[in-house]
Amino acid sequence: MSSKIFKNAAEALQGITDDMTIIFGGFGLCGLPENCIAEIVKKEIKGLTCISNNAGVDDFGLGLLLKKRQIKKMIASYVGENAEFERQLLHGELEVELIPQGTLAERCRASTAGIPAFFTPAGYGTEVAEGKETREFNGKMYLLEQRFYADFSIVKAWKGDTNGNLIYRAATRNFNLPMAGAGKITIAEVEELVPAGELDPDQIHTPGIFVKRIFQGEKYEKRIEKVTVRSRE
Amino acid sequence: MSSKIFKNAAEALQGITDDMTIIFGGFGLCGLPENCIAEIVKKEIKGLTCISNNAGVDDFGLGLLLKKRQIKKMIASYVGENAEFERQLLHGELEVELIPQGTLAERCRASTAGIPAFFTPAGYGTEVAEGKETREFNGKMYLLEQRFYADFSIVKAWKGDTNGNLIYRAATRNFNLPMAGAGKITIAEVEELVPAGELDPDQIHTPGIFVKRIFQGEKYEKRIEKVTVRSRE
Amino acid sequence: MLDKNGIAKRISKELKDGYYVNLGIGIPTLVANYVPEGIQVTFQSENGLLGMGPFPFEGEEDADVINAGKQTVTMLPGGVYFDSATSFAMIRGEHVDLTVLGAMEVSETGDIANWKIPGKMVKGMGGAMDLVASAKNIIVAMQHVNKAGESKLLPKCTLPLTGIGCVKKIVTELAYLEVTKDGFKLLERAPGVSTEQIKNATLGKLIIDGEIPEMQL
Amino acid sequence: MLDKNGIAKRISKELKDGYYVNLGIGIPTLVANYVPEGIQVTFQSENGLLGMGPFPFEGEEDADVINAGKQTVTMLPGGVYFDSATSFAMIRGEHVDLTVLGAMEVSETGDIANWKIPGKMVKGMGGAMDLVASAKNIIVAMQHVNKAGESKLLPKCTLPLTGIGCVKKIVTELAYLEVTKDGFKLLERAPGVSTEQIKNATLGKLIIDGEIPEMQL
Repeated sequence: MSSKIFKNAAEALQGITDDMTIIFGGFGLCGLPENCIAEIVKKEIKGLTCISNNAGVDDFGLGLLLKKRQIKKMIASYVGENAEFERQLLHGELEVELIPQGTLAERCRASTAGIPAFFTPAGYGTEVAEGKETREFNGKMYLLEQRFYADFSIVKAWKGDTNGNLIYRAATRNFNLPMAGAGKITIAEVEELVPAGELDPDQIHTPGIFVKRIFQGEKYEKRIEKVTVRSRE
Repeated sequence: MSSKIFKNAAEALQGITDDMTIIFGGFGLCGLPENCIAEIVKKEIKGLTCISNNAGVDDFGLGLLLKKRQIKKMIASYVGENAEFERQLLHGELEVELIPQGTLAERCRASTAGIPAFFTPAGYGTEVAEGKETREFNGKMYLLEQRFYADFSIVKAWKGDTNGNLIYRAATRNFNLPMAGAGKITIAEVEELVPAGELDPDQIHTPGIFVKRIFQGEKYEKRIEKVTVRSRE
Repeated sequence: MLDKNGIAKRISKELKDGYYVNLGIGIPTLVANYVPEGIQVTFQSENGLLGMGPFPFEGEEDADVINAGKQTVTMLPGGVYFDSATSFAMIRGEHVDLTVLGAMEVSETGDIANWKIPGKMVKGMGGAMDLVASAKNIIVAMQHVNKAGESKLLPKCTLPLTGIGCVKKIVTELAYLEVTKDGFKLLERAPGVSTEQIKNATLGKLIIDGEIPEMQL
Repeated sequence: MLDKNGIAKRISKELKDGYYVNLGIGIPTLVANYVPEGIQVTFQSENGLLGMGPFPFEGEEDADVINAGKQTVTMLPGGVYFDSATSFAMIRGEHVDLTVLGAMEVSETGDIANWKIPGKMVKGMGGAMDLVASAKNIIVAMQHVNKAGESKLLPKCTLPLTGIGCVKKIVTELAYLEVTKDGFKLLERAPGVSTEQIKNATLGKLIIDGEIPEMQL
């Protein structure tokens, strides 16, 4: 019987080669597919076009790929907090395409849903609209934005089952949900992999049909970018 | 303090008047806002444009509004199983616009999400595409479809909380989810209304921001359209 | 000649391990009864179910658990419920591997008509237009000729279209055919049916290339 | 003259019972500390939280619970998590009642520039372009003049735009202003600030209509 279950990141990433386009889930360092990123560093895959909301920090997230010069082009909405990114960009070693965050999320969702293009108001009247078709609907101006065509999507969930069904925890759902299904092949890494039937069918966030490969990550560091706390009085 | 909680359907439907456009959740007779439909019959609101996947059966669902001639125009994907519907249509007493089911779902979702228009392949080369803009993306042909502008959305959920958060049960999620937020005002009727904080924030299907009014339905008949069973051997 | 169950059985041989499948109303629904042993197939219903099981036992029917044909059904372990927009994201996004549906007419270029007969009450296309516009792999299950004895495999459809150039395979009571760029290619004859019978029942261009084997069911 | 907390406090008076509010990074975040008593306001964070609460107590921070500024936060009872596509459905669909954000420049026609300074490292617009293109009600919280002493309320923005014709109100350390079709309309003076001071600090068209009241905080 066919199976979606893979032993680890190394096996799940089979077929990812140089110069591919890969979509990565997560927001900041929250809900990152840590094990896949570490494995891509190890595999030394180069020339990648990465689609992700952020580019990580210097020593975590996609920052690890940047450090090893594995990324050719970064498509993101916000790339601050990363000195190496800035260095490569200013030296012309890295291409960058910045996209409004909602447009990025919707373009991923459109890729998953087979919608080739849609109109959105974000960026109208700004440089984001340059070269794009604009149109008025009901008295407001919009731009036409298109879906992505990526080779792989890599997402991270809290729990997954052997059918590929996923449940996210708290704010880790972020881009992982619209990105699950957005690439030709979607790989999900999960903190806990359970047998099909253990998850409540009403509580699954990503139906397994969107996920082609799944594995339980070896460990999760879950680094926090900005610890902000209040003191107990 | 402002409150989204209403006592019953009669109060929650305040402001619905003749000739409005109303979106109704449900698929067939599954997940129907039964109490609101009954109340609209009682209020004798007329000239309605109804957007719903189906038109009910003769004596349940939107069929109840049809019987009282309260519907001027029906926008749906499938309107079989309803003799009164057929009669009114053949006698020119009812306008009907038939839309592919996925296009209907996506137009509702677009209305909720502030997307004025999107391209979809459904109906290309058929009469559904007549008068619509078509365009090729990546070697395939698509049509441009637009969002709705409706006065009210009326949806039904299993549980809701006082913040308007909703959880659907089983296959009742159907059109209720993309329709929640699609009208100017969304009314949700629920089988059980609980205080805010009782629902797990990871398990809510419709965030309360999409729901302006909520009430606990008096009773639910939950009629089954086609009982199909197997015998125990 | 095949009966309805025979048609479903022949189609079931096209199921592959790991497939996600959407079955239309009528003969297509019967395909679920013939999933070959040793493979796992997951059935999608466009009203929001993945992992649909058989009808419930008497007395266990649940109004909240129906399929796209509005029949009470059950869910298998590992199944999942979702909303209609997500459901058609699966369909439109080509995540469903195979769609099986009925038809009133199919043209030799793969056009399909199955939703409307002019002059008759129109019930609506439901999810059919999305399914045929999106599926990578569409098999039509239907009778070869209509009640008036006229071929349903035509050079061009005469009824309003559901979709164009989309049908890949057809299984009828007489034959298993593939839609190619040159027309209907006869792949298999139903048990006891001659090539001649199929030729007589097919109005669209029929390609008969060498000896045509009889179906093995 | 107002300090950062004073600006936040003035903005908080614009909150209405039942509002869903998105607060940008910086001064806007402080608005959450001054919600008037007796009203309920729900804070949205565009990475997928509705019903955001204060920072966690020391030792209770959770890597899975952050806001759009990547800070650890908490959720209030009745809150809900969701994905980024749904989050921007809320924003784009105009379900969020009020957006408060910072700016580098605002023009007298309501254009805003707050994401890019040519020649400097560009960090990206994040969710700002979606927020300003979609919100019904946008209040900008910023200093009236930049570090070089130049007015940030201009006839026309000089920096790359984030959105056009979208800013409704502005609160600075000097004043509370409304963007009207005729220009910046001075509504209130900050405590101890004269109309003359505001006039001198505003390069765009300033409308002073009668006696301008001093803010009540």
